[in-house]
Amino acid sequence: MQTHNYDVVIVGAGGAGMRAALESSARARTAVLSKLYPTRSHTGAAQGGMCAALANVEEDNWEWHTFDTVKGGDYLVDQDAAEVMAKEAIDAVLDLEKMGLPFNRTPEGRIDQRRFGGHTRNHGEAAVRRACYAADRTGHMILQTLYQQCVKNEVEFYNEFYVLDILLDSDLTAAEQPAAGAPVRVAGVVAYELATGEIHLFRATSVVLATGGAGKVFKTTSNAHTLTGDGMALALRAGLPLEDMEFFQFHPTGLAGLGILLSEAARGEGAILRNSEGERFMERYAPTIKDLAPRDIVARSMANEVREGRGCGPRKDYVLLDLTHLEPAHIEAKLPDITEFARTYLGIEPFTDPIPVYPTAHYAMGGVPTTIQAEVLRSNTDVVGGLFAAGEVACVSVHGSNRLGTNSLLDINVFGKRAGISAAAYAAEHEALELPEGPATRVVAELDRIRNAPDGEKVAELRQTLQETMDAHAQVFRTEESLTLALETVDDLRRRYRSIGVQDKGSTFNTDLLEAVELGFLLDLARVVVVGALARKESRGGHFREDFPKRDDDGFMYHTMAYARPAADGDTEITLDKKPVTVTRYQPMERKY
Amino acid sequence: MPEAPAGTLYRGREGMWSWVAHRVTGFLIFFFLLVHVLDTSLVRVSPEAYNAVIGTYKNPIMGLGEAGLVAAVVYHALNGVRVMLVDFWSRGTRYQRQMTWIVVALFVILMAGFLPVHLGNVFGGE
Amino acid sequence: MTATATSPDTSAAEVPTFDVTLRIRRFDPDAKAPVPYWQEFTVTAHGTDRVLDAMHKVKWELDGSLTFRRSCAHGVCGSDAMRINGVNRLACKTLLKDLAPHKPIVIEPIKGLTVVKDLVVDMDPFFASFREVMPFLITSGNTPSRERLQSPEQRARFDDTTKCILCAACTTSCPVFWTDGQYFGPAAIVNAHRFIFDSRDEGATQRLEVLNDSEGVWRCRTTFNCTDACPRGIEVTKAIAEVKRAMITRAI
Amino acid sequence: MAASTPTLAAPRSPRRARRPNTELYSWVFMRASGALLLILIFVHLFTNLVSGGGVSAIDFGFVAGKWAKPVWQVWDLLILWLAMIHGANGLRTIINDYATRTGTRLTLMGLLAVAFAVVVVLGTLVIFTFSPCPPGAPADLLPSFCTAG
Ligand SMILES: Cc1cc2nc3c(=O)[nH]c(=O)nc-3n(C[C@H](O)[C@H](O)[C@H](O)COP(=O)(O)OP(=O)(O)OC[C@H]3O[C@@H](n4cnc5c(N)ncnc54)[C@H](O)[C@@H]3O)c2cc1C
Ligand code: HEM
Ligand code: SF4
Ligand code: F3S
Ligand code: FES
Repeated sequence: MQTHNYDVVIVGAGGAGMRAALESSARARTAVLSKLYPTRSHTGAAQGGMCAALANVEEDNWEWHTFDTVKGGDYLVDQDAAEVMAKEAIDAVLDLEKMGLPFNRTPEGRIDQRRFGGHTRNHGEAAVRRACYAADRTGHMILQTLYQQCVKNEVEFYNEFYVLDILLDSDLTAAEQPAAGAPVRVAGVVAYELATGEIHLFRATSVVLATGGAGKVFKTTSNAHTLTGDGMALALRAGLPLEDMEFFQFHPTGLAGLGILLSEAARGEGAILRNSEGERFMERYAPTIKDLAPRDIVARSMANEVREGRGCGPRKDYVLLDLTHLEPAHIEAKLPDITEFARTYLGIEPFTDPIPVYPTAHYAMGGVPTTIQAEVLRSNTDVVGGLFAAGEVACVSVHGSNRLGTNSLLDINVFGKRAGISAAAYAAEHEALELPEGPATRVVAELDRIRNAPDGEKVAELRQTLQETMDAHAQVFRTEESLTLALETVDDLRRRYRSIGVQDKGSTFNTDLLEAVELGFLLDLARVVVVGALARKESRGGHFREDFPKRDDDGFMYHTMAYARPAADGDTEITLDKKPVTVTRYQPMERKY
Repeated sequence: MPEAPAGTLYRGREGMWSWVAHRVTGFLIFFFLLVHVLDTSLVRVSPEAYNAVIGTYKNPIMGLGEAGLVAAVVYHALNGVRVMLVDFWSRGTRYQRQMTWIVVALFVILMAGFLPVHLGNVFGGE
Repeated sequence: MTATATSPDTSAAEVPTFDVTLRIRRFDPDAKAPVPYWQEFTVTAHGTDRVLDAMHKVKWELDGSLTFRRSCAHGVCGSDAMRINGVNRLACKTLLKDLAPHKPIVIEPIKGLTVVKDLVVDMDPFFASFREVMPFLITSGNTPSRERLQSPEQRARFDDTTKCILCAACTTSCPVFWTDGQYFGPAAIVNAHRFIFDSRDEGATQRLEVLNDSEGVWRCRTTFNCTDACPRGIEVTKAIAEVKRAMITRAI
Repeated sequence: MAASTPTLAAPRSPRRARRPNTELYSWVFMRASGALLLILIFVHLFTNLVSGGGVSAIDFGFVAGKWAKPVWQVWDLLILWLAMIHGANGLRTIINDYATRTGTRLTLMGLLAVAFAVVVVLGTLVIFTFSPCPPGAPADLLPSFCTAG
């Protein structure tokens, strides 16, 4: 077992992780640990754009952007954080441009901007061009550009290292919690090297979590196989809370049956959703901005069309995204990749035929709660010294209950940068802690248990049941009944998981073993999602309860804080707490588009 | 150490195979050139020596070999032109596949013109 | 290919299932005497399944030790380049039905890099070459307060090479790279090209210097395997030719 | 302010040649010599193998007859040099590609260099010191102009 010492350890090399690394490596000795080669991170899959009120093509300002973010998030957004993000957006985009990101350009040579769902001028008057983009490969360009800068600045990477535990100096998993205000600090992380099967200890003054999303909780998802919510689950297991996990975004336009994303940019460029009658049905649901309404509304409208029998195809289970009225040259220039996806995976020529689409699990609004300095919270008010989080793993709550398109690439840049600066600053002011006794015992025991389980439960089977259950019962439409069903299944799966086994017993590149570990993370997170969704008896943003179809500000205008606390049977149970929403200038109103 | 079963051959397309052929022909021509210069040098020794050696060339087997050499040179030259077009013509890379087939076609035409004359000389020229 | 043959109605209709056999080249470094060997698996696939789906089926249902990299599953992360029926492709971007699936589908690791296990190869040399060409924007002078200006035409000049996902399909399809592992390889040149032709960049000379090396661009014999293999449709050989021409212009 | 985009010719950085351009020149030479050889060799092949009586007509007389004219002397000399440099350089590439062990590579390169030197020197000497009418040779083997004088 090797021990490494760093000032700052960053877990995850996606957009958030590398943006943090660029800041922190310039100020402190930094290591970036990633279970994938950095350029394989899922930020590279992001397509449509990253918004900032640059006003390059039409009048715009950060205040309107803030408002759209707050309204898009159905008023569950912490408005101080949204202000920070909207204000710093402009520099975030310009920073990337200066790093070399090849944005599309206006004829004057400035960064071009296009429309995106929920982004409007003057508080909802009309759609505004705010999304800066590079064709439909914006995320790819961001990921590549950040990696290029990391190469330039000689950032130290540990690639294909799985972080499997966060080490704190106090035990937060016990029923007995440290007193409010008592200092709790991070000491380092435990990582598993895929190539050798070796365990590495990383002792660090600051740790930044940037492990991305958890889309693999669901079956139909735009997320990568590797997006298994590791960071969130590790935090939960370390006794830290997760915030607003019941809010999961279902993106309207996933390729039907496959979940592969077709960016909202398609609709930004003029594509239209149609039902089996050829009707542009969004005119009924969002008369002002129609197909460019926020995602929760469009996804629900689509699901509703299908439910009411106006779906297309032999099983009437999808609607159509129509680009056929657009100039082929224009599509080719602005949306080359997604049209290729339609061709490759469905054999459809988007120039002449509409594309079958259906909502796909896309983005976790919730995550590890942080302050606007990216410090991780262990309660509503106390932070964990030296522990930071940014990106999809975190919940600063700029997205509230529904994220606007393009706000996530922005989030990872703004809060990734802040996390990097904060982590380096903390490391400059503090000495690293000694690692606790037997730092890797828990991880080693778990790995050994899985590896040595004779004839254990099969990973694939459990995972499939989990994902199908979540798709069936905790997706766009939810009810008390469906969620209860989902919870029972998840609990049962968690029991079965205790005797999970794998076939591959080797030490080199044992992905079989790691898939089993990842399944454990998914199960833990699914439980939090469902428990939170059961408790939230209202409909807001991405969370829609058919039995409570209205937003209920009196009863539920708060963030859910979920903790895993010891239960009587030796397992844990999820206990829920409330955290107030920060409101600065926008009082909740009814959300209409 | 036990011998591992081999992996398969890479299934490259026109570009790869035309390069393989270019390399093989280049290699062959070079060795022919060595021999050719050596035998021609015999003109310096004496006309008899030269004619003796050249005489041995004038059997059908050598005639066929000579045909092969010409084929190699013709292919190598034509493909050399293709390579230069790929290198210097801005649209060369896009049409490389078509150009490969043009090379093949020209090769066939040229050889069809040459072979009858040559073989006629070889077999009927005494 | 099949794209034109299927209309939206048929493609989304009940697609037929069929059996496919995967003939996979395996290598287990933890075995007592590690030697590569061939193993066949037969799984049932659906009409729109990709090679990656079939491989997952094998891993999840038949043999958990089958090892390969993958992440995004739709051709944007570059994890799963492998040799399928003799040519380099992404397993997640290759549909089974496009491969004549009645015959066994032959799957091997990409060539020229050390095999770590089954289809996983050591990517470090590949990324080392990438890093050597200084794949980042180099500028001099003060950073401007706003964005650097660039016309759409200037932006279009290097668009093609910005698409690279560093999957290594090109480099490991190159006959020169197979025999001479020192060769920078097409992927590194593509990423140098991306900056050499970016109007904002001022480091072209340094990059051209690097690639003028005896293991640099001149090693390329225009075999076009890289262009044929690139899953992003980058005209790799064209980019290499442009770099060569830039060097010649500079030298004269 | 009307924004305009600056146009700089690529590549845009100060010239600073450090590395020798050997590979570059060798690459350019392959194309240039290839283009020349194309003409030289085709004419050579045509005159030797097609026009006249073909291979079967080649003998000392034929060669001597050709080399009596300086044009053909220069022509064949050019072929000799260009083809040898072109071919040897091509072989150098091939050796670099397949001979991975330094020892093997150096040996092969050595052989190549020797072969190259021998052939080029020999060939050049022959073309220049060649006398079409060597004294004492049987007249029927010589080109007709030897006896005419
Ligand atoms: C298809 C798609 C399209 C999208 N389009 C847009 C868009 O147009 N605009 C927009 O704003 N947003 C978009 N998003 C959302 C946005 O891309 C993501 O939310 C964002 O990129 C997340 O970045 P990240 O850095 O947090 O995580 P990721 O990029 O997912 O990176 C996670 C990193 O963590 C590492 N990691 C994970 N677990 C571990 C572990 N246990 N140990 C070590 N390392 C670990 C991984 O290796 C990886 O490097 C899109 C998302 C998807 C899926
Ligand atoms: C007839 C006219 C000829 C033309 C147009 C020509 C053209 C070329 C060109 C352009 C190349 C470079 C290929 C590359 O870089 O990929 C080349 C390579 C080569 N040529 Fe020629 N050539 C000719 C004659 C010859 C002759 C006479 C010989 C032999 C002495 C020869 C031997 C070679 C060899 C060995 C190579 C290297 C092949 C490789 O590296 O794959 N060529 N030729
Ligand atoms: S150029 Fe194409 S094949 Fe090569 S690494 Fe990039 S994406 Fe892959
Ligand atoms: S395959 Fe290799 S030889 Fe050149 S054209 Fe591509 S780099
Ligand atoms: S899995 Fe990402 S490219 Fe294939």
